[in-house]
Amino acid sequence: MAKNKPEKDLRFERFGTKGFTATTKVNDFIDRLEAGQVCGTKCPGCGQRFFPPRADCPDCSGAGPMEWFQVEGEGKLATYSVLRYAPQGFEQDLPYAIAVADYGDYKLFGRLSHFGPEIEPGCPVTTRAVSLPDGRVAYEFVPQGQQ
Amino acid sequence: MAKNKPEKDLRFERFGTKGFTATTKVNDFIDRLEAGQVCGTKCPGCGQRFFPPRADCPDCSGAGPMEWFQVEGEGKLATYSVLRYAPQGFEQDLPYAIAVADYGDYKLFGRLSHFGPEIEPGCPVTTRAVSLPDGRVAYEFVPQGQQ
Amino acid sequence: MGRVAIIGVGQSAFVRGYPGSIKELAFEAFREAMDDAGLQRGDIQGSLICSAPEYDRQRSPAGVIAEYCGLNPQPTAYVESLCCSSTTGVRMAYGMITGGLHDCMMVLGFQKMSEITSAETQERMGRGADIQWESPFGTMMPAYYAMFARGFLHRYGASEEDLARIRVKAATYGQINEKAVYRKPVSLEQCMIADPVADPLKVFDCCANADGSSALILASEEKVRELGIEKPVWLMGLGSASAPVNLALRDEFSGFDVARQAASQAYGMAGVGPKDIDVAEVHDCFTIAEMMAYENLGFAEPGGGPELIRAKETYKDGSIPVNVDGGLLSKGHPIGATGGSQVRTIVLQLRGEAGAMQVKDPAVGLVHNVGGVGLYANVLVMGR
Amino acid sequence: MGRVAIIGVGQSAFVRGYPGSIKELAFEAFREAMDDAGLQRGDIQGSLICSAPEYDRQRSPAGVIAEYCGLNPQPTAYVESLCCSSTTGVRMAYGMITGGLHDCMMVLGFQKMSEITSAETQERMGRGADIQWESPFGTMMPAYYAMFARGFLHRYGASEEDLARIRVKAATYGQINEKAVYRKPVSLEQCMIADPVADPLKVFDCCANADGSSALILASEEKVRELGIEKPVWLMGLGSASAPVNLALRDEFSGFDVARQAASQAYGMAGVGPKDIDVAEVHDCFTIAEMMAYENLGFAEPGGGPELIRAKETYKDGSIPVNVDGGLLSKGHPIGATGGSQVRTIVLQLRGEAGAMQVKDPAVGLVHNVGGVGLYANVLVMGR
Ligand SMILES: [Zn+2]
Ligand SMILES: [Zn+2]
Repeated sequence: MAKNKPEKDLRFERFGTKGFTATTKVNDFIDRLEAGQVCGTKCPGCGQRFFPPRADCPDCSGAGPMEWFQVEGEGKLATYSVLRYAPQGFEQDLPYAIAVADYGDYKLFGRLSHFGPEIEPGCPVTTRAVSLPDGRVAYEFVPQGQQ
Repeated sequence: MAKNKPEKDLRFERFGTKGFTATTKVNDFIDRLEAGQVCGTKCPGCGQRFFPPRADCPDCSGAGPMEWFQVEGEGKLATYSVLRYAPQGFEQDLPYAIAVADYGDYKLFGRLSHFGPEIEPGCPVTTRAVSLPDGRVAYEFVPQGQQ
Repeated sequence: MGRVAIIGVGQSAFVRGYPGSIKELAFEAFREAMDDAGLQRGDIQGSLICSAPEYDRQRSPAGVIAEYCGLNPQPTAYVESLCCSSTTGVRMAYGMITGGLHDCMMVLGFQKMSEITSAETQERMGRGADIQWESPFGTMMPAYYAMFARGFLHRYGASEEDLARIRVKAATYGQINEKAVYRKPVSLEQCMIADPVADPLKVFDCCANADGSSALILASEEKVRELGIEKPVWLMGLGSASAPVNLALRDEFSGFDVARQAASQAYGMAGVGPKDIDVAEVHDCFTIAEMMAYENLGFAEPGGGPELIRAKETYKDGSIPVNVDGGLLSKGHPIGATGGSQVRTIVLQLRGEAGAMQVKDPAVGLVHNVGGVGLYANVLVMGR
Repeated sequence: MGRVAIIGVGQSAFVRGYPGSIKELAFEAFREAMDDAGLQRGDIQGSLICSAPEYDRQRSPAGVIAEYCGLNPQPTAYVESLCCSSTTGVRMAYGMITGGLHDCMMVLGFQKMSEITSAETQERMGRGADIQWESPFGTMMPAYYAMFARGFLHRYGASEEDLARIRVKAATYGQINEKAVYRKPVSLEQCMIADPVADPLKVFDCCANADGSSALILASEEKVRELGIEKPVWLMGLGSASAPVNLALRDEFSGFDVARQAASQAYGMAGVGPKDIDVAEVHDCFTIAEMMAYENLGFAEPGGGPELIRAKETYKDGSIPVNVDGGLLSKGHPIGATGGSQVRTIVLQLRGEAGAMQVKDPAVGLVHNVGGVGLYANVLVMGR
């Protein structure tokens, strides 16, 4: 019964400090991230841009495979918080900040590279890919002047 | 906040080959089982006898604490099956049989001490407490003539 | 009270090891149902997401699935009753629609059983019972159904061959169902010489785990008219019942009284009887489950199930075709998706769109969906 | 459409480390509600069991709980929408009753958070978000609410003291609620010097985990008359909405649009507005949650929440008493039981049976119950 069982594509397991999702149709996101690009997807049918990237457009049936687009330029910090306690597997990262960056058409959820009293909602940020230990990959938001 | 935290009564964890429930209001079942008695509970309000034992009568409000009664004498084997595969933690018991014993007023679910083609539904059984390794306790049904 | 129809149905292929996330899996059925009904996502006024949570890493899957299908800001929630979760979703959606809260709802069932490791599956299997009073003895689903198989065979003098005949029938139709996980023929001999799993059940008496999703769109009579739906399938009768989990609290080991009660409610509400059913999907997680269903649904007298299958009366051209899509035995049993898949089959049959599996001109169909070892049961009667 | 009333309410004490099983815990609320309504178990025609499954070892808790409460063979099922599971249960029961499936139902919420170990809790905490796109960054509930706290304080120029004032109010009433887990007074100073959890939230801004259960009995108008219920509390309006899980797909970080939408639906259905509410229970898992609720429910204009609490208008003798049972901040937050506990408080208030917490002669009450970080929201408007 198992003879045609495909090899599992587990690339997504390497996303972030600790992964919880192994299989997804947008695994190519990981290759792009490794190449230094933070990418969302764009529907070839209606042109909507999606972040997080998705394999399917909820509005278009049979529009064909999603296209990739790169997150570029400056966004605005929407909000953030600094964690003093962490869930299992993230303790060594403490303290760290999670945040939302707003690019107008779309937003991203992720880590903030620097934080402190001077960092406020509205502050300009850029988004960059980062390499983590053990071949893991992620992205982070960098506040203006902290590059 | 935790200063009045009671010590946990984890007696029930020792029931069966592998335990899944640690805390219950009918933990005294374990002490009785260790003393060689398989017991159910009886409602002091309406007289109903319950197996498995329960701390509360669904029909009587405020009837007071349940009383214990001992499972004694002969029941009838209602049905059983012999496992050839087992869930995690039970592999070393294979093959083994799970069964229902019918005592008329109440029934018990548990292991059957002996099985084979001659054991059929309707066969008389008795119920006895058994000691397992590592201080664990259980009970089993013994078909007539197999004591 | 207004009537409720099923106006769109969808199902993913049922497979081993789906190569995507649970939301991508759920989307496959969602998209097919939306296309089937010709709706846009704004038409869906509420969704119910149905599965068994122990196979997911994702907490509260309703949220991520509603998000992925674009079903915000409409309300959504998660509904579970083990293997009959998605027909429980149908029951709740029926209530909310007739109760006036919504006029069009999506019931989305899914299970990605491959999301967790084999070791995790083995561990969860041990907890699929009353964890206080049953699990410590080392229980698992095939063993429970085997207890009913022994009870049934003993009571009615039936044979293991009679059970095997049910698997042979399932395989006959599984071969022509493109969405089934098991598509090969199975002979009586193969069944009889197969390895035992839990006596008297052997390998071919058991359905396979699978990953899959199903989607059903329900609408009020007014909405059906407004949308101009050409072939609505009406929910004529709904029945539901529960039994104690612990087998020590059951009275019978050769049938499920929950199924009898659910059927009686559904027949009564629909104003029909077993003789009026033209095509049925019954819950055949194990061959014995279909055998018991024959009697619990009134298709056979007590003890008459073996004769029914021996005479091939439950084949496509028989007097009461049952599981002519291959059943769970061939399709696979992705827990949360199963009931929705059964309903989809009956909807396609009643519309005359079942292709190679089509029964001749059915007017009334039935779905029988059981959760746990006869712990929960839902029966639905549907008509054109 | 016929009306539906709540005719019986029950709640266990909310505690740390309940010394019994989940069914024994659930039974405490069940028994109290049955005694409150004066019913026998045969009167209950169906039950919905509500919780968040990741805290249980028992699979499909609906089965064991219905069994223990003696609610077989009536149908039962499990309903989940995280922290608002039991008000989702109320919504579904309302639908099934108005839809004619049942005329009397039990909605039983429970959570035994101590069932799993601290390590297991820490592990699950990390999965309380979109596990694909959020959890890998290391998220947890206080941090998410802290993001909204930062957004709110920044947008409206409010202060951390304003948030602390909400905890001080909660503790005022928690002291007189015998079923609350935290019963000590809390001063503004204590709040402000407490350790940070996730900036800008500190220890006293967060509610405590707890074990607990709640039970609600709902009945149709006809059944209310038949049973001769003296003080039915009617469900006048129900609203429900969902939002994307992932914060990247939200538009606002200083309030919850789901709550606004659910409130607008509930007010519209009930034919009332925020000014008509005499007493409210709002979802204060964190102080910022209650602060946002003031505005999302229309009790304050945008930015007016801080002034509302500074002026003590949400105290028992203020213009709109909120959480005068101590709220989740004092009672504790046993996820699946929380919504039912909120409904119970409002029912007791509307009956005039709230004891030391009683607000003067309320006619209309409101419950606001949120699941996840504004992922799901239910709002109920109730009246005598
Ligand atoms: Zn598109
Ligand atoms: Zn009694």
